[in-house]
Amino acid sequence: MKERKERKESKEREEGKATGEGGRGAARDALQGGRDDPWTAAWEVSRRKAVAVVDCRQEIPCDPCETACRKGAIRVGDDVCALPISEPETCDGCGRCVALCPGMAIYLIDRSADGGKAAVTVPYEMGEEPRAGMEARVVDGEGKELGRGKILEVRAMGGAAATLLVKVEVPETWALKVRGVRLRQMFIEEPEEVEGYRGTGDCLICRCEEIARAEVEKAAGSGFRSLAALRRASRVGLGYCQGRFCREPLREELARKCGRGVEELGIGSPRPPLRPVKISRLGGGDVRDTQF
Amino acid sequence: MALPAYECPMVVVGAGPAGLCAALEAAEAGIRALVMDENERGGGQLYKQIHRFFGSRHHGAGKRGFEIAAEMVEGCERAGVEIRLSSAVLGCFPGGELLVDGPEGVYLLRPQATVLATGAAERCFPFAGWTLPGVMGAGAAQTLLNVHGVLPGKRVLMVGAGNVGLIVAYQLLQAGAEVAGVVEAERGSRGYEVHLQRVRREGVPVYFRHRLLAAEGDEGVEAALVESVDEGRVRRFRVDALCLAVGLVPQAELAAMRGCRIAYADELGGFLPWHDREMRTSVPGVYVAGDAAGVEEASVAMDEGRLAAVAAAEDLGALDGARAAAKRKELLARLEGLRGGPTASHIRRARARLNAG
Amino acid sequence: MDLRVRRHPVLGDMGGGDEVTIFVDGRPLPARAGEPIAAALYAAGIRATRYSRGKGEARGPFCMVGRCTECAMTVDGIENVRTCVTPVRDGMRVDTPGVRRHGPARV
Amino acid sequence: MSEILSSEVVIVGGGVIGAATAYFLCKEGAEVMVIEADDLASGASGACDGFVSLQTKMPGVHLAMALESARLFPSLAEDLEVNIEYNPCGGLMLATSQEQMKELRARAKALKSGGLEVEMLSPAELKEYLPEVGKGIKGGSFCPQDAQVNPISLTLGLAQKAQEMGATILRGCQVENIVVTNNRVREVHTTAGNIHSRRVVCAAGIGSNQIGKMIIVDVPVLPQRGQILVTEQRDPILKCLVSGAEYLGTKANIPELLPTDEEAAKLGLGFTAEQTASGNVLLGSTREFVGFDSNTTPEAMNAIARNAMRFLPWVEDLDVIRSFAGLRPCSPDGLPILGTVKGVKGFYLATGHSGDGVCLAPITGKLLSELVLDGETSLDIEPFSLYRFK
Repeated sequence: MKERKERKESKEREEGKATGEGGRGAARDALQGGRDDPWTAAWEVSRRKAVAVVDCRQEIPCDPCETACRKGAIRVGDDVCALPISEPETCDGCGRCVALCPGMAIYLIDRSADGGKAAVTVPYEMGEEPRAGMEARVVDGEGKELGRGKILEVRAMGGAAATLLVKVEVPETWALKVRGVRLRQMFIEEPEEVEGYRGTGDCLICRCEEIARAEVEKAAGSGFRSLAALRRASRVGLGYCQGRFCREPLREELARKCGRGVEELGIGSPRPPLRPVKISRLGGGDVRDTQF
Repeated sequence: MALPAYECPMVVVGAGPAGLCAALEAAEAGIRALVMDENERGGGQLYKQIHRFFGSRHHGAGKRGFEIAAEMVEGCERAGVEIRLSSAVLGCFPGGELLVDGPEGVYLLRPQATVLATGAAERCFPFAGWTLPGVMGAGAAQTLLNVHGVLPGKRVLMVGAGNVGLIVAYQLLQAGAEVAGVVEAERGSRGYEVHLQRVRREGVPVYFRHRLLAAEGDEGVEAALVESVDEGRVRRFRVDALCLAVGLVPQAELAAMRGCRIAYADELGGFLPWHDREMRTSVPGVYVAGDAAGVEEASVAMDEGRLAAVAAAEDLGALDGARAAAKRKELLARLEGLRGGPTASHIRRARARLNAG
Repeated sequence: MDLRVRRHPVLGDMGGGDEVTIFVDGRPLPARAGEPIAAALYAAGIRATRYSRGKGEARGPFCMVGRCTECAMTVDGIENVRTCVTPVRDGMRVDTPGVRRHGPARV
Repeated sequence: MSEILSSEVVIVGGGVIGAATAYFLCKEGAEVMVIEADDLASGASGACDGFVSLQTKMPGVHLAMALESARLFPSLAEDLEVNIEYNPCGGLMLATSQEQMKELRARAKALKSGGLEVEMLSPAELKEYLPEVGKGIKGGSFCPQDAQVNPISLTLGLAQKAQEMGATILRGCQVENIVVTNNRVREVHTTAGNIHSRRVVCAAGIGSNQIGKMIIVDVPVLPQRGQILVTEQRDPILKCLVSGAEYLGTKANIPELLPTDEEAAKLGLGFTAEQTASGNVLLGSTREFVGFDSNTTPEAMNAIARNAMRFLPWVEDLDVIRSFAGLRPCSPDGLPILGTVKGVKGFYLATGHSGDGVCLAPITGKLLSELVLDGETSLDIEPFSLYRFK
């Protein structure tokens, strides 16, 4: 059955159809404007040599792939948000872009070996150490396990705190789907169902003074109109942290209660000191003589 | 004896990307800035970031956060910028003085120009059990993990699938923790797709349209109750840590104390010191940059820091109008580029509103 | 419980060195030199740093940057020391302030 | 068209004086409306310490009034639903020189003859009240009748009780004009509408001058800034109120008790310390005339902290978590301005308490209620008349 699925995907590929989420179709969709589909080209070139596949689909401000490539095979251009364009023919498969892409969204594919196998190189930054010869779980972009693959090679690239490049051998049909290798299987326990949950709906809002939301609501309901007034009425935000953690939720609560916008309530009048300071320090006048 | 007070041309509050870039740019204009930071190390939030950064070559993109921080600190040293660490600015007064608590004692600074690059603070939201040990900000978890080498828990639930939540979830995995899931009330992530993909690749389930109801436990978190918004189904996740990544709030207190006009922009984190495109606040001689001027990316903070320094240098007479204009043009173009993509449309909207008044 | 990270794929060797000893409520606890008290405690699974003044609930580090004050403990006799921004010193005495009265009820 | 409202009595100001006046008027069955421009206790009443201090009062009518007021506190603590944290803890005033001791001794004598219990203590005898005092402390006076209260709770408690008895409280409502015809108050124009009323009490604190102008009366009240430091919460460490003789010196302008240090003199610095029910220690304070600027200043924060260590060296370990400043409504002689005004019937002044507002609120409220409803008071308030200044 697995084989049949792979055959089907292989057929789709030949027909130029999308190969699933994160596949060529998605890239083509993102790359509008009559530019060449780099995936198609990469796919072809990968028959001869290792080549980078740039799976960058969101126009975010980012260009390290361009500077990473010493061959000039990846271009972002003046618009830092533009999607990168790669030239598979120019790519020498060095893997620097794979290591330096902040999104970890570049891979090398190499189909030059025969026998229906492809070597895919993915970036890796997890704790379990990959070594050549090991078996790893191979996953797609959604984290779905495609199966197992043999690690062919592990190398480090990208500065002092390097990223590992893990080359894994997979069936050729997975070549464009593999997005990562996993060495650890997390024990993700299924969360248990809780029947008939009825919370009180109440909780502390001011951690320091231990004042519950209900108390704040009560004070707000009795007409206090500002954060300062609410503080006076309930001591909310007057504790050790000076409201640094309850200010925002309180303002939202009060705004809701008074039917006003948060912005109308204002930021208040913060007073020094912004951090606790010992009397001995605040009152000290002896400062070591320093040059300013 | 009264508080010692020192005159100086320029003080930058905050040694994060915005503050350090402001100091570097000021140094280029010949102004020796004094950078104050309450932390033991310079670099601000970059210091605890271990992932490679987005942005362009001008922002150190492709390098890891802590590497960029180290480079900027080194750059400051080379440029003769003094960074005063473990120095908290306790107040900023209408007269312009800054009250500092540092290793030298408590003293006053009287700068001609002040750049407020105080960054942002983690937003939090109250829920039943949020005071339990083991519930913490995602940023707090990140500090614990990447700076101190301690896991916040063995099994963690992340609340919020924005960039911070996704990045920290990934970093939890890197350090060896299990992430039981990422819970997000919205239909999709506000963060970058690549971050989402990375977390998913490691097998972490991301629960969209789910919200956190409560944390349970006695001496610390033992479980979290999560509800699916659409079905009303409640489930219990057994975890020993709960990280909150529900947004950041600009730290605008110093600006407010100083008397700067405060504006509001939901898209930028809430209240922030009003500023013009050149990063001048409503108070002459006071400038703002980075997350304190509205929460955005580190790369934006860097260019904003430089812009603020250009404005300060120009106002101090250290940079003539033509040179200032040229520098500004380049920086504004760069910022426009950083804010160009579809993920920044809300930022552009808020900025346009802010600039309009 | 041991929550220390010893080797990290990016940060490398994070050092397991427990070079100093602090005394938490009288009991010795190894700690890494220079790390904040709260980190040393957390690493050993000690998450409750104090019991709240009113309800006597357990509280622990929440912001790790010295802002929330939830990690404030009594250090060498001085009350309300923010342990997330105070480094350990050999022989330091750290005491948990407050009295435990109850934890929040299980929902 | 704005709404037409009416009330038997309108009180301008939702501070402790306005709230107390409303409370006592309501107790007598009057119909009361309180108009507050901001919110309850948003002025001086919300930015002060909780001293109910008797030994700082001037012997004579001032002390007599304070003694009457002090007697009312226990019953208020009983009657109000809000916990006003009333604590009859006594108060200690410390001297830093023999000259100050001499002056305190002379004052103690005068206060005693006015009916106040005051006892002089040697440095050794101070130990009973304080674990440790500064090396320069030469002794002090202790008044067991001094007490402490939470001024905000007091204000809110009085207002709430008044409300329960029928008072209306308009928050965020500003007085725009007071209409006087035929020498009588007729109407109060406010941002919430016009209010028909034949009796208006001005309890507007530092806003009293502004209100007075509306009826062409000069009310000589100036804002005087008092800065206070708030420390972290601690288990009880202060058994009673503590102040320094210089506090009294700057308050009552007693030359012998003024601070000698130039900077302290400039700030009007006088030491006060109290620990509130929540455990915070409040350290004060300054007396500065800087207009309506209610910011705290680094100079004062530093001076207060330094001064506090002079008196109680052990406060050095306390963390300051906040500072605040209140603007006290100050009259030229530091005594309240109470009573009617010439030529305008139905207008009453209850202002200018000059830092004694909390202490004198109950008696002020009671006397004003008597004045408004009966036209006469159980205590002679002539010495507090507006016209004493001319």
